[in-house]
Amino acid sequence: MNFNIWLILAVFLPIACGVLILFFPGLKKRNLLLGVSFLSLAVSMLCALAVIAEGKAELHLLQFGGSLEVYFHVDPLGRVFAAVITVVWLMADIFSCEYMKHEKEEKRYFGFYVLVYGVLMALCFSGNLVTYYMFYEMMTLTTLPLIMHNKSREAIMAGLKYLFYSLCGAYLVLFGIYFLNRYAGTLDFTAGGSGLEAAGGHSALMLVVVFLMILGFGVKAGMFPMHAWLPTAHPVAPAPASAVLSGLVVKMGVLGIVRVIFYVVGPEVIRGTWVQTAWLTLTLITVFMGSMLAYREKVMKKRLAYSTVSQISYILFGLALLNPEAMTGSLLHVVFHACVKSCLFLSAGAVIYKTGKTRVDELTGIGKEMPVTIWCYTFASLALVGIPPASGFISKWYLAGGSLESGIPVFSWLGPVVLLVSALLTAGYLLPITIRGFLPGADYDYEGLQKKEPSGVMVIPLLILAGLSVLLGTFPNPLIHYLNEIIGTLF
Amino acid sequence: MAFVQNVPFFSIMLSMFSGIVSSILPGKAAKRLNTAVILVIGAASAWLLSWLMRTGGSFTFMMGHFPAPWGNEIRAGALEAGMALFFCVIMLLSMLGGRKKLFDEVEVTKHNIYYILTDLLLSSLLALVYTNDLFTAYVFVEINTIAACGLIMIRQNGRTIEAAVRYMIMSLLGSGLLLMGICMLYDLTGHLLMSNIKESVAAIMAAGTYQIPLTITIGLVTVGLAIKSALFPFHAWLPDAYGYSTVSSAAMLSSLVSKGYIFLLIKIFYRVVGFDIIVGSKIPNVLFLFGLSGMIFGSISAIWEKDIRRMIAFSSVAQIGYIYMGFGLGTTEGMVASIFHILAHAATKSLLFVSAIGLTDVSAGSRNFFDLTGSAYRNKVAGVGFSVGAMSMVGIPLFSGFVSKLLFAEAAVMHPTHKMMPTLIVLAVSTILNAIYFLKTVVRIYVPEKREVEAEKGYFTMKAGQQRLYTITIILFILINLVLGMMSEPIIGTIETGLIHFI
Amino acid sequence: MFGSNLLPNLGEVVAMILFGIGFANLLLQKNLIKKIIGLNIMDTAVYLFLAIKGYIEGRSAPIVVDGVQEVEAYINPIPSGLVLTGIVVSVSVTALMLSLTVRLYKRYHTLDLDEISSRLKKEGI
Amino acid sequence: MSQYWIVAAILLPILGGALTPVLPFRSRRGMLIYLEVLTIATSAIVLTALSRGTTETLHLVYFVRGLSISFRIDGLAMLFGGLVSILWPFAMLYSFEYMEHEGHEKIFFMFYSMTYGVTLGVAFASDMLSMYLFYELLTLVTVPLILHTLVREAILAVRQYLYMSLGGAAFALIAIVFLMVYGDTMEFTLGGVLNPAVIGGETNRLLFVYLLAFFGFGVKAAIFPMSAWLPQAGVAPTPVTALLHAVAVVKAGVFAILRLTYYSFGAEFLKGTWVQPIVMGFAMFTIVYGCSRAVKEQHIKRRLAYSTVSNLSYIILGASMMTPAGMVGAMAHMVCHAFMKIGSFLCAGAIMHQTDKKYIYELNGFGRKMPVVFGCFTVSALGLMGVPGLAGFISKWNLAKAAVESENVMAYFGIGCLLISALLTAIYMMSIVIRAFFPGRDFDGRSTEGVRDPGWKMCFPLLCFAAAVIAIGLCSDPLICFLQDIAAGIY
Repeated sequence: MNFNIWLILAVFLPIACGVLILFFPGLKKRNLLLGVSFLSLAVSMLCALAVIAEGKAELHLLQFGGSLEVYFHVDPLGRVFAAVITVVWLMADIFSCEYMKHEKEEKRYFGFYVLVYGVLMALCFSGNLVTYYMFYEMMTLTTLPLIMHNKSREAIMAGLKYLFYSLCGAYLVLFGIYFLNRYAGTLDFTAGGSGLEAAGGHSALMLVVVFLMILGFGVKAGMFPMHAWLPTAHPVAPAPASAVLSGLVVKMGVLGIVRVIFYVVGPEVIRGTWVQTAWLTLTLITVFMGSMLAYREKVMKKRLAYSTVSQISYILFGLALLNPEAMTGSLLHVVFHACVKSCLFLSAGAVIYKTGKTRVDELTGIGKEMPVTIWCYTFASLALVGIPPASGFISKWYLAGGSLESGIPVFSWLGPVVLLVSALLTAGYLLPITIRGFLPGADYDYEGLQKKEPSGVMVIPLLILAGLSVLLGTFPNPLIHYLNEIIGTLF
Repeated sequence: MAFVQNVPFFSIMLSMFSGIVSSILPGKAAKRLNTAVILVIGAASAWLLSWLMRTGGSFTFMMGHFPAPWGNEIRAGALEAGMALFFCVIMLLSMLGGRKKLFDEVEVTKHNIYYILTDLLLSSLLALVYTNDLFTAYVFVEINTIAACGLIMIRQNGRTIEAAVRYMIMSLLGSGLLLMGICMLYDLTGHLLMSNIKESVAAIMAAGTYQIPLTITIGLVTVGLAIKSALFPFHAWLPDAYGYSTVSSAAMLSSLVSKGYIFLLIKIFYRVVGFDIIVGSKIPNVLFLFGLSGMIFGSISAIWEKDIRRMIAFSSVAQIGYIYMGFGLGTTEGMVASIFHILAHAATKSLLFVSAIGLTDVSAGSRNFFDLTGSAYRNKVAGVGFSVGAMSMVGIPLFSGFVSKLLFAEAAVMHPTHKMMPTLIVLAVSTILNAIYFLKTVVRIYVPEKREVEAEKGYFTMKAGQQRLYTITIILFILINLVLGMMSEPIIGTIETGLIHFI
Repeated sequence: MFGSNLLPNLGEVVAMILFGIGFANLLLQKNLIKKIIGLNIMDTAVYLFLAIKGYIEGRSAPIVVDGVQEVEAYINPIPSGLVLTGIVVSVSVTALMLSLTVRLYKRYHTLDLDEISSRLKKEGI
Repeated sequence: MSQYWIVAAILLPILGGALTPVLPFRSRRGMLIYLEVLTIATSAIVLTALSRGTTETLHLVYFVRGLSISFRIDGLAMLFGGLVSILWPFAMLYSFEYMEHEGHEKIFFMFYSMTYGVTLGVAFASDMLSMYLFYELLTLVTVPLILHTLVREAILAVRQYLYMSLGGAAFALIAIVFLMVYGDTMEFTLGGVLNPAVIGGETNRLLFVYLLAFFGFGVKAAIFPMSAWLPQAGVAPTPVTALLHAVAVVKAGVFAILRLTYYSFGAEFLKGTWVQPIVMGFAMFTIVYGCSRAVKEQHIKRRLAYSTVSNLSYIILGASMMTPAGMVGAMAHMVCHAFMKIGSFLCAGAIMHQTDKKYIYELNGFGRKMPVVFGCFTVSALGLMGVPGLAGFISKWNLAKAAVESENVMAYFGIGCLLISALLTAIYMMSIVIRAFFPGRDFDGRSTEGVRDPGWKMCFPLLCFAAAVIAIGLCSDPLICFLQDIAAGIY
């Protein structure tokens, strides 16, 4: 087995550092803490980048019993996810250096923050389902402290809710893994799936199993029947945490589904079966319902969380269509949504950090007070709504196109409709903040207004993320090409 | 004819005469005589048993000069000899164990009477075991009854006398039925000697005449003996009789008297009527039902009982149920199991009675279940004895009760018909019930009582040194239990050979 | 044919009826004395039964008066022997019962057994 | 030769224990040393005997019907005996510190070490009757241990335990007799001893008898209708609860069921008959029932006891699949659960010993004060939840694998039950952990003043067990292979 040091470091260095930060009694002084955490994060990110750059690498780490094995394997898809994560994670970390001032127990926060990065890397690079599941569980457990960070009662309750929902999902997945272990050729991820030859007469059973797994990962991705935890859990976390949570962590559910459907089971197995239909239905319901709830929500972070619910289901919808174009859309949306949503959350965080205002209707004239922030916010939301040339447009275009050409009855036209409606809703729930922010109306007292622009440490990440969310939409071709290569191997 | 063949006759006579002699002896001498006699007879029966095992088979002993059809006979086989030996051992131990209590409870003038009664009891038991003549059996049944009645009422307070009266009434009903049955048998067959009766009964069966009278006769005899040995529905007299008489009496009554009747019943089954005919007449099924219900109801009433002596008494109702259930199976295995249970139960039950008395003594004489708290610490020997007895009753391996339970179960499993499952289930259930009331008591006596309570209630502690005789008795009892439990193979062998020679 | 068997066995029938009466008395009567009487009736019934069994029409008791004659002259002696033994037994038993009764009566001034036991319960011995 | 060693190992603790109250120890310390040496010596003997395992049978005493008390070392015996002999010295060490203030030490330790011998007897008994003998003895020997505190509920608990246990044994006896009559031999032989020639048309009756015996032994294994005694018995001192009611006694019940199923009646005879669904159904119900009761329970030890109830039924579920794989799964969970549950119980004991707190809601914020204890507790909790990389995952994996391979639809639902109970496990275990580490904002430190970790005598076993849980989780191959050999009848 070729022993790839970078891979090891990328995964285990952050974990080790995180544990050290947690248990090392020193690090009393804030700057020292920030320094250490940032340094360790940076180093591990370099390793990760090295891996990403190198491209192909695999590593059989250890065999813990029977067919159970921790096995890492870097493939293009993993690279994409890893890259996105790395970037956003870095931004959020910089942001939190400032933001976390007004939270307590930063030691724990940063410790886990670094730790989770390692876990996510492991998820991106994991080469078989067992490894994926292992780190998936670990992710659930390690993100928990981030959610429960301020120990308010609701935070703890939200944390428990998160825990139990995610475990519920994880166990559904595990249920599936048990069966795939028997009937699938192998649990290793092979592009296009190894098929279910062994399944023989158990196709009905297999369908149930696959559906359960979709549901299971769907929990993390906030898909309809099991989405309730997301709007509760994400907002209570500190803003940077909720940014990465709803920008990246939820994507791990998506990644899981992709891995199962396109890398183990193979899309052909469920194409045209009731599983696909059910899945599509669920995603569409989620898309619509998520936007509706977001529209009706008054607390800003909650509103963003609901929007996450619906946006992730865009991605899932694209996957469920099981055709290349739609899938391109989905993967694009993965990338874009990561940048956009984290940007939105961060700006919301900035607002809270400066003004302490959480409800939307308090934000009249906020644009006057902190223009840069709100401009970033505006660009990001435009991207999310899908105004060309901002990024969201591209992905939605592919999604719509894919669904139209997929030729699945009803859904082929119902899909785009729903997408459009929810895009309108998105505009409806995001833009008012900008508008009211910059145009507070006549009765706003301009005397009382003072500038509350946050310091550069907070602004720069915002700018970068906002910029990314626009630019990626303007020059998407390299990304699209790369994704097309990946997808080419899957169908 | 070998000299050893005189043993049965002489042992009967010896005990009877010792009884007569004791009437003019003072208490102590009577006591010594009684002990000696029991020892001698026990030794003799052991000798006889060994001889019989060596030579195999059995022999009949003609009394007087009249040959078989007219004269009176004694018959001895391995089973009889073994039974006699066992009865002697148990009786000896019960006497020893209860001796101290006897001195406390019975006034001095009555002591020699007590020993007279014991001797008579022994002789009648031996006669029941050995006799080959039905009417003799009847006479000795009556003697047995009278002696038992005396043993019950020797401790003269209202309770015991009342108990004695109840006992008398029930057993007189029983013996009345028995007598009637015997007379009808005589009427049917014209014989009184078991072997002859058997022949002519076989003839009758072959001829196919007198079916109903025969069944009625068997029924009369069986019911009569069942009443006397306190089979379930006829057990009303038992708790008082066992519960209030002095401990030796209780031990002997529960482990010897009733067993004597049961043994007589077995003899009648095998040697008088013939086992196949018995099974043919549906009598065993009735016994089976009564046995099963006895196993359950005896235990249940024991659970409700708050008086420890009465509790043990009720438990022997349940155990007798076991025995009759074995009869009721109507197979040789069942019979073997029953006979083994006769031994096991006798050993265990007398142990329980004797140790229970030790426990009640140190609890200011109170027999109430709740006053026994911690008594096992006040009288360790009794505590151990009681625990062993309880475990054996519950059927923990290594103790006698387990083996008999195993045998019963095996007999049931080997049983061809539908009796299998009910038996097994009832066995298990009754085990649970036994566990409930016995182990409840064991736990209770091992939960220490507070010092001040003990002081105020006037409890005291009894060291093993202060009660040597008692201690030795208990130890011997326990040993018997263990022997029955762990080396049961030869004993069962003896029983089986004995049953074979019975026919 | 029922009736036909009835008449020749009249004695046995009577014995049985008596036995039943005695049994019932011994079992059911409250009064101890009556119980004892019942007991005696029961025993007597049995003796009657035995006597009838032993009796042979037109023969004399097996007591030698004028020289031993051939067997046909005598009735069957064994039942008579049994009756004698039985009488002895029943006498002794009756005596015992009576003595017990006397004792109980001295203590409790009643012959009702249930009454006595209820009092014992009160005494709580 | 080595079976004589086994006899020695059985007798040594029994006699040595019986001597404890008699021997004139100069100090408590002396007694403790004596006991520990005794225990370790026994374990050493056992392990050496196992290492040069022979399969000859040693007949000790013959009693009725040619039945004998006899011992043999076969696979299952090696497993159970080895397990017990590894755990006992640690628990003994732990109890030294725990029992300091409980009083009646001599009596306690006397019976505690006697139990060791008796348990070994159960393990190494080579036929049904010998096992029955030691099984009964086990019941009796453990009574004083439960009774130890002599409070009223202890007495009630003991009564319930006695009645149920002995009653169950009584039903099991029926099966023993049937085996006497219908089997070739009483000796345990993998694949069953029943003689088809003798059985003839009696199959159904035998099956019924199996059911009786199953529930008879099921009393100690705490199958649903007979599980009530286990939580009641929690009044005993913690070392007893931990070792006996998590390992020795209850595992003896499971062990007996395995013996009954695989070594006496034979899996082939039972597989696919009408008893299998019944047995499996009861196991499944118990799994869920135990967990849900545990969730409702507020008393720490009782909660753990209920969790034991459900975990025991995992094992029985494995056994009830009537396949070698199922047996492997069952045995695997036997081992893993032993370590995890004894670990968590000892932690609970340590908590109660240090803080006198008995209820979950009193545990706020102890995590910081007693890091070692709660660290170990967390490990075993995660293990019980079945987080990958810990022991629990391995056993569940094997169970589920067996279930899938058995291709028995009911077993599929069995997997479902496993996962549901895993979720519930998460609920009732994690709620403790989170309480301890995240006391909530309104928590004031006064209630945890002066609380700290116990001494080494207590901490050492905890750490060892936690380490064992992790070790098994990370490298289970040797164990699983060993178990597979057992199931294949190689030992």
